This record gives sequence, structure tokens and C-alpha cells, in this order.
Amino acid sequence: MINKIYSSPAEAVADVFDGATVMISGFGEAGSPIELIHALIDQGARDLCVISNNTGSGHVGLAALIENRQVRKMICSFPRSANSRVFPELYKRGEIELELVPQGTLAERIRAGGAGIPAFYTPTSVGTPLSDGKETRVFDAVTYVLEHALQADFALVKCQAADRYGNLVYNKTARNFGPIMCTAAKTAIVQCRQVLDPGGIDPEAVVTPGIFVQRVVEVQHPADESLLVAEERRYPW
Amino acid sequence: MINKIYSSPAEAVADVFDGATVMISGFGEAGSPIELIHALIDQGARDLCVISNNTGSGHVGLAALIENRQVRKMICSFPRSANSRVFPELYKRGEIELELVPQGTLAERIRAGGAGIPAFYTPTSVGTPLSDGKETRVFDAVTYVLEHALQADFALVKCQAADRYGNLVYNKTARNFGPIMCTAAKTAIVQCRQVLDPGGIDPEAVVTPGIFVQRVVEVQHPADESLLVAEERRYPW
Amino acid sequence: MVSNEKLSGWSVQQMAEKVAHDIPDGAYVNLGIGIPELVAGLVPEGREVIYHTENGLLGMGPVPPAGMEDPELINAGKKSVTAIPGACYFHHADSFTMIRGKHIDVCVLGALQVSEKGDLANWSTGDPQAIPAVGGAMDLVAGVKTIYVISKHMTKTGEPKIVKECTYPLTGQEVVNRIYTDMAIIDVIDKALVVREMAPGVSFELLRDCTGAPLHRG
Amino acid sequence: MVSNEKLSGWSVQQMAEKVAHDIPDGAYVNLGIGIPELVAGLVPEGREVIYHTENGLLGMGPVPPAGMEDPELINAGKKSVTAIPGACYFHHADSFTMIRGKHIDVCVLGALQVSEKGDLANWSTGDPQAIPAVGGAMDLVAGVKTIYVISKHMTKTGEPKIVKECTYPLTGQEVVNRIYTDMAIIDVIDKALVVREMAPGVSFELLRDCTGAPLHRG
Repeated sequence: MINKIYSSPAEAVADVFDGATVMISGFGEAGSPIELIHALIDQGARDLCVISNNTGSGHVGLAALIENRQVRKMICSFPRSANSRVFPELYKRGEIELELVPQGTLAERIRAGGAGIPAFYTPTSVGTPLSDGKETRVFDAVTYVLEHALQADFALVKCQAADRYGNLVYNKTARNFGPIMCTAAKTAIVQCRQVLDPGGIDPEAVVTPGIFVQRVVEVQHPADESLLVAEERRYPW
Repeated sequence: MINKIYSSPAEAVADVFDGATVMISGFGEAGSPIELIHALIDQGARDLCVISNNTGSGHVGLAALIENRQVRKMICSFPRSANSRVFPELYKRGEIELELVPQGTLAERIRAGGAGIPAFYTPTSVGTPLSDGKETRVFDAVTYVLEHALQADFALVKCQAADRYGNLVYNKTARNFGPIMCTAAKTAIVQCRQVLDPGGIDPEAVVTPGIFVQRVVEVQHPADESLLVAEERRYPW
Repeated sequence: MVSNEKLSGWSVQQMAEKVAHDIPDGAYVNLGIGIPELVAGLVPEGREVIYHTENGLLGMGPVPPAGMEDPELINAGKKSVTAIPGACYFHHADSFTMIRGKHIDVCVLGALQVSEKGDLANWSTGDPQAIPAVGGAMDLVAGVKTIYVISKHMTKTGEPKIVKECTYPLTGQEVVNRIYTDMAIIDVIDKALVVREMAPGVSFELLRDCTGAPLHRG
Repeated sequence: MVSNEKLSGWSVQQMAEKVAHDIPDGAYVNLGIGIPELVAGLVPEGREVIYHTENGLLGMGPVPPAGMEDPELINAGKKSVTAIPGACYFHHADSFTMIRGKHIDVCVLGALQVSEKGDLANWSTGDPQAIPAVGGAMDLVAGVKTIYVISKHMTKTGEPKIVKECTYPLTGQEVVNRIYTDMAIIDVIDKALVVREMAPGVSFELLRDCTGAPLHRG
């Protein structure tokens, strides 16, 4: 029987290795798999390359993973925000690498990584510093830049509900990067609020087909990251 | 108020012009917008380039459009099937053009056309006659072929339900090419079994967001193409 | 340079009203973070406009009442929003298909600088000490059909923001269609600046003095 | 050439059983049209296999009872099928993301010819009079992790289908991992053919005589 359900976040992230590339879902706090990230902090893998739209808030979740010095490099579109303290400080000290990617190019590179497309042309960033050194090409009198697929060893993703096959549905704008990151990672690890029986998700409404998911762990009441940030909590607690 | 609902298939296809490129959804009979195609036959636009996975069955729907000599060129992956008579005959007589595209490349080229990606690399067809004369390139020791986006002036698509914004849901494997064709056409014309009020489709379950759809027409009881083929019906009746 | 203090131009609210006035019925619109967000509340009665936020929502509604916020229903500025009946959610690749694929009609953005050719700089001052962050700005200017910039005409230190050539790093080349400032509404047409409207009390000569590139009368 | 008549090899049913035996528990599998479809009914008890059909269904179930067919629930061969609990539907670009992105574990296909390097020809005889049609075959061989071919060992006219170089137009280069024929199971390893198993009554010498490329004992 196919059963992708793991018993705990710790068990689900146990084999993340030093030097791994890890995609982490979320747009700010919405969709960030905070319990999986905290399990990865406990687990301790280092020298990670993390692909995520932002760099986390306060001293929990992704920010805490960075603060714990487990991240060598960030690939993201918006590494600073109102509540981001950790990344900016390390970056200014030259202690963490940054690859800045326009948000749509980031999404498309991840989607390409999952879809077997090694590279594609896009109009985004042409004539800006973010295309410096990149190959350009004209199609129909418009200039485009060549961008390459992104793939990962692991993806950590948050969703609303899952079944034992790994079929997923998400919640509102917490969907964001989750579906494409599941496709682009060798091992997609997903925390869901609820595990349903097969058929419990309408087959017309499945957002991530189970084929893209390797591990599911139920976290019924995920932490509200903004609350933890407001309370100035730090992980590890 | 935004209201994309048209009163009839005839009204919805009235401005299809001679020489237009028209995408038509469907995988065989499943998802083929037969009432819209018949309206296009009545309307009479000629010299069309049609992008569709197949070439129709019997003497109704897409096959009837071809038989009525409105189609100059077909772009498809599988132009013959058990019940296709019209296209093979014209093709053998040299009276219709064919661009044969692997099914996944066809889908990806349409998706690229809708997503502002002018071209991409794919492993499909490398070393086969279908990549003859195409540019190839090696990434990470694997050879890929460069493929270009497909766009259309119109898409004719069948779905299950729609609202006045053009949000769509589909039915089972009749979904196939519909969602990507809506994104890649200047004017996406959709026939649905049912028009619902806004909010009548779960916002988490919308398959085609309304932004990709320009016209919706309700066809409550679309013809069962396989039945028409079995009965050897011909359009125009 | 003329100081901002001396100008009796439009307020930020009035600038946003001018933008809102130009958004047609039925348009799909993406509003940048900050002042552009004001536009949503000012669209004239009788027009239906659909708001897109690049983090995965089409049919974004107004800010929810206090206490009704949902941390998983936010806009691109990471602020709580609502969804209208007929809204839909989608993932980031589909969201940027809407943007890059030229499906969105209008995007309203802030600016650090705009050149007479319509080049836009709005993501970085090039300060090597600053943390670079671009978000979706480059995708929006590359893909949305019409780009409106809403911005003070001059910087806080009285430098023109409309210039011959941008000195800050670009967001996109030849992308801006119209500029709404506290002093004027200016179109970018064929790599030239054409004045469409001036605020009360602003003369063409004053506007020219406050602008770093040649202006043409509309 | 040795005529097929003389062979006491495996039946089509037995060939399909051999394939089914090699499909691991939990595999995602795409079955080509025709003989490969037999495999689904023959997977050993206790294994759960998920079937993908490229027209947009993961979790394809068996053929429905007569009278229960739904013309909008079909497989890639355009035949009526069912969906298991836990199935899902998706559009064509997502379906070929599964294929091209190497998410599908096993694909079982028929063949016109297979070369010793694992080149496959199964979509066209090159006959200029025929209507060319390729469907998803080229995507499947380019993207699925393991490609199994199931085919008669020889053509109806007694020509070998396993050859040094394919003479028919290719579907893909160096893509086949294992060949199941009525005479033998043969692996393609490092551009060479290695015999894994022979049908009762088939000797290595006979197999060699019926094959158009060098064979190695496994």
C-alpha cells in the first residue's frame, strides 16, 4: 500500500544532508512550513542552499534556520522585509550568499525544474543589472534573457489537507510556491493541517497531484508565525 | 459590470476572421467544443490554422470544419484515429498542411505562449525526425531541442461550469488542453454546461481564472460526438 | 532646483484619484505596494475592476475589518486582504503567467526615477550597503500591458525624479506609459515626455524647471 | 530467418505477466495503447500501482461496466476508464510535467524496432503515404525513468525487431531499459543487449538467430 504519511516533522526531515539544496514554500509567513523548518533546525544539517521567496521574519522559522548558521546561500526575490533582521545582518557582514531573482523568474525557474525544461527565455530583467552576464536573444524583435531551471534535493511545503497518496490542497494565498516546489524537488516533504482518506479531496480540485509528493506529516495546529514574531520568540525555544 | 456571457455560439464566434489561428480543445471527443465548432462552420471563416491534438472523427465537429475546407493547416500530435476519415483523405491529396508536434511539446508550446515565454528547451524528439532542422543545445551533458511558443487569435474550449468573470471548471479528462489554450489565445471562447453566479465555483477549485477567458456561452446539453459519429451524422445537418 | 515646499500641486489622494479615473471598466489591475494601493478605493462608481495580487489571488477585495484578518489571505505587501465572490487562488507560476503573458491590463507602481524613454528605476538605489530586493517589479513592468507610475515629481531633496537617463539601476527599459505626479500627468510617447495635464498653480515653465528631461506640450 | 510459427514462446498474456512482475510496489506507471494495457490487470497481489494517462488522470482504474461509460473519462487510447478514490485530474501541461520532469517510474510501450543501444522506433514506418502521428510517445521515452518495451520478437514476416540500428524513424535515442518478447527478456545495458530470461523451448542459439544484434548472456 502506498502510504506517504510520516509520524512527525523530525522523522520527515531526518535525512536532509549537509550541502543540500532545499526549497521552502511561503510568501512571507503565508505558507511557510514553520514546524518542518524547526525540525530541520533540530536536525542540524548545514551548508544548505535555500530557495525561498523571502528570508524569514524575527527569530523563528526560516529566519531561525539562517540565524542557526545552517544556510550557506539564499536564492530569493525579496530578502528583506519589515520584520527581517537575521539575513540582512549576516549579508552585510558577508557571511551569507545571495542570488537575487525576480519573483516571476524564480517561479518559472522552479516550474521548469519540475517540468523537465532545462532553460527558457523570458523578457523579465532585460536591460537591468539582474541580467548582467546572462545570455540574451531576440525573438520577433524583442530581447529576452536565458534563464535556467532550479531543482532541489528537498522541498519543505505547507498545505491545508493531504491524503496518503500525497494529493494536496492549499489554503488561500498560502498556496504560492508550494505546488511548483513539490514538482522540482527530489523529495517533497509536506506539512498539512489534516490528513484525509483517499477520495476525501475532490479529484477535480486537487492542486498538487500525489506523484509530486514523497512525504506528508500532519501538523493540525501550525504556529502563527506573525504572532511568534510579535512576541519576539526565538527558536530553538 | 463585467459580464463575459454571450447569448449563443453564433454570437461568440462571429468575428473569427479568414486566416486566423484557432486553438480547439479536446483529446479525441472528450473536451471538444462541438457546438462552437459547428457555429464556426456556419460562420464560414476560411484559411484557418487550427491547433488541436487530433483532427476530429466522422463528419461532425473538427472533422466537419476540415471537410468544409475552412482549414489550411493543422498543428497536432495525432492526426489520425479509428474514426478519422476527413483529414487523412485531404492530407493524402496534398490539400491540407500538417505540422506534427509531440503531444507534450504541443502542450508546453501552448503553455509558453500563454506565459510570455517565447522559447524553451526540451529533451523530447532529440535524435528523431521531428527535431530535424531545429536548433539543439547541450545542458549538463544532455541534448535538448529549442521549441517556440504557440499563440492563437482565438481558442474554442469546452468546460463544465463558468461564471460571468470567466472562471472555469472542467469535467474529468475533458479538461486536457482547455486551460492552457485559454491562456494562449487573444480571445478565448468557452462553451460551458452551466453558468453559475460569482462565488458559485469554490475559489480554491477554479481551474481557469477568469482573466484568461473573454467569452462564455452556455450549452446545457452538448452533443455526444461519439454518438453522432456512430450514427454517421454530417454537419451541416 | 525648485523646492517642493513652494508647489501647490495635487495631494497624494488626488494623484491616486487621477490614476483611478484612467482605469477602464472591466480592467485587470495590479497595484504596487504603498501609494498605488490607494487607487483601489477611488475607482469611479459603476466600473468593475478586478485586482490581481502576484502572491496568488485574482479578485482581491478590501482590507478586512479588525479582528477578521487571516494570515493566509494577504496581498503582495503582506497585508491582510479579502477575496470577492468570483475570486480565485492559484500558485506562483500561474500568477506570473498572468503577468508575463500580458494578461493584466494595468499596473500602478511607485518610482525612484523615470527616464524620458520610459525606463523605470524603482527597486534599488544601487547603494552597495543596502540589501537588494526586487520582488515582482521586473516581471510586472516586462509583462503588464500598461504601466502607470505614481510618484512625487521630485525627491525629498528637490531633485527631479523624471530624468534624461536613470542613474539608479533599472527595473525595466521603455516600460512606463504614463506618470502621475503631484505636479502633472505626463505620457511617455515614442521615447518622449508629453504633458497631458498640470495641477492648479503649476505652469509649463515651472514643470520644465522641476523636470530633468525635455517636456512636450500635449 | 526463423518463422514465428516454429517458436514455443510466451503468449502475449505471459509477456504482460512478466512485465507486471517487474513493476515495483508504489510505482507510478504509464501504459501505452494496446498490449501494454494488459499489464494493469496482472500486477501481483499486494502491490499498489498508480496509473497515469497522459490525457490528464492520475489514478486510472479499470474499464467501467457496460453502460457506465463516460465519454469525458477516457484513457490515452480514447477508451472509457474509471478513476480510483484518490485520483486527480489535471491539464495537459501539468500531465507532461509529470512525464518530462521524470516523475513517472515506468512506461510500457510497444515497438516496431529496438536497437542494441536502446533506440526505439514505434511511431512511424517512414512510409511517405502514411499519415504521420506521434502522440505522447516521444515525450514518454524522453522523460519516464524506466522504459519497458513489450513486443513480439519478430515481425509478422519473420524479420527481427531487435536490430543493430533501427531503420524506421526513431521515437527516442538510447531510451529502452528492458525488452519483453515472446522469446526472452533482454536488458539494454551500456548500449549492449543482455539476455535475462528465455521462454521455455528457446535456446540462446535460437534467440541469437532471431535477433538482429549481438546478444550477451546475463
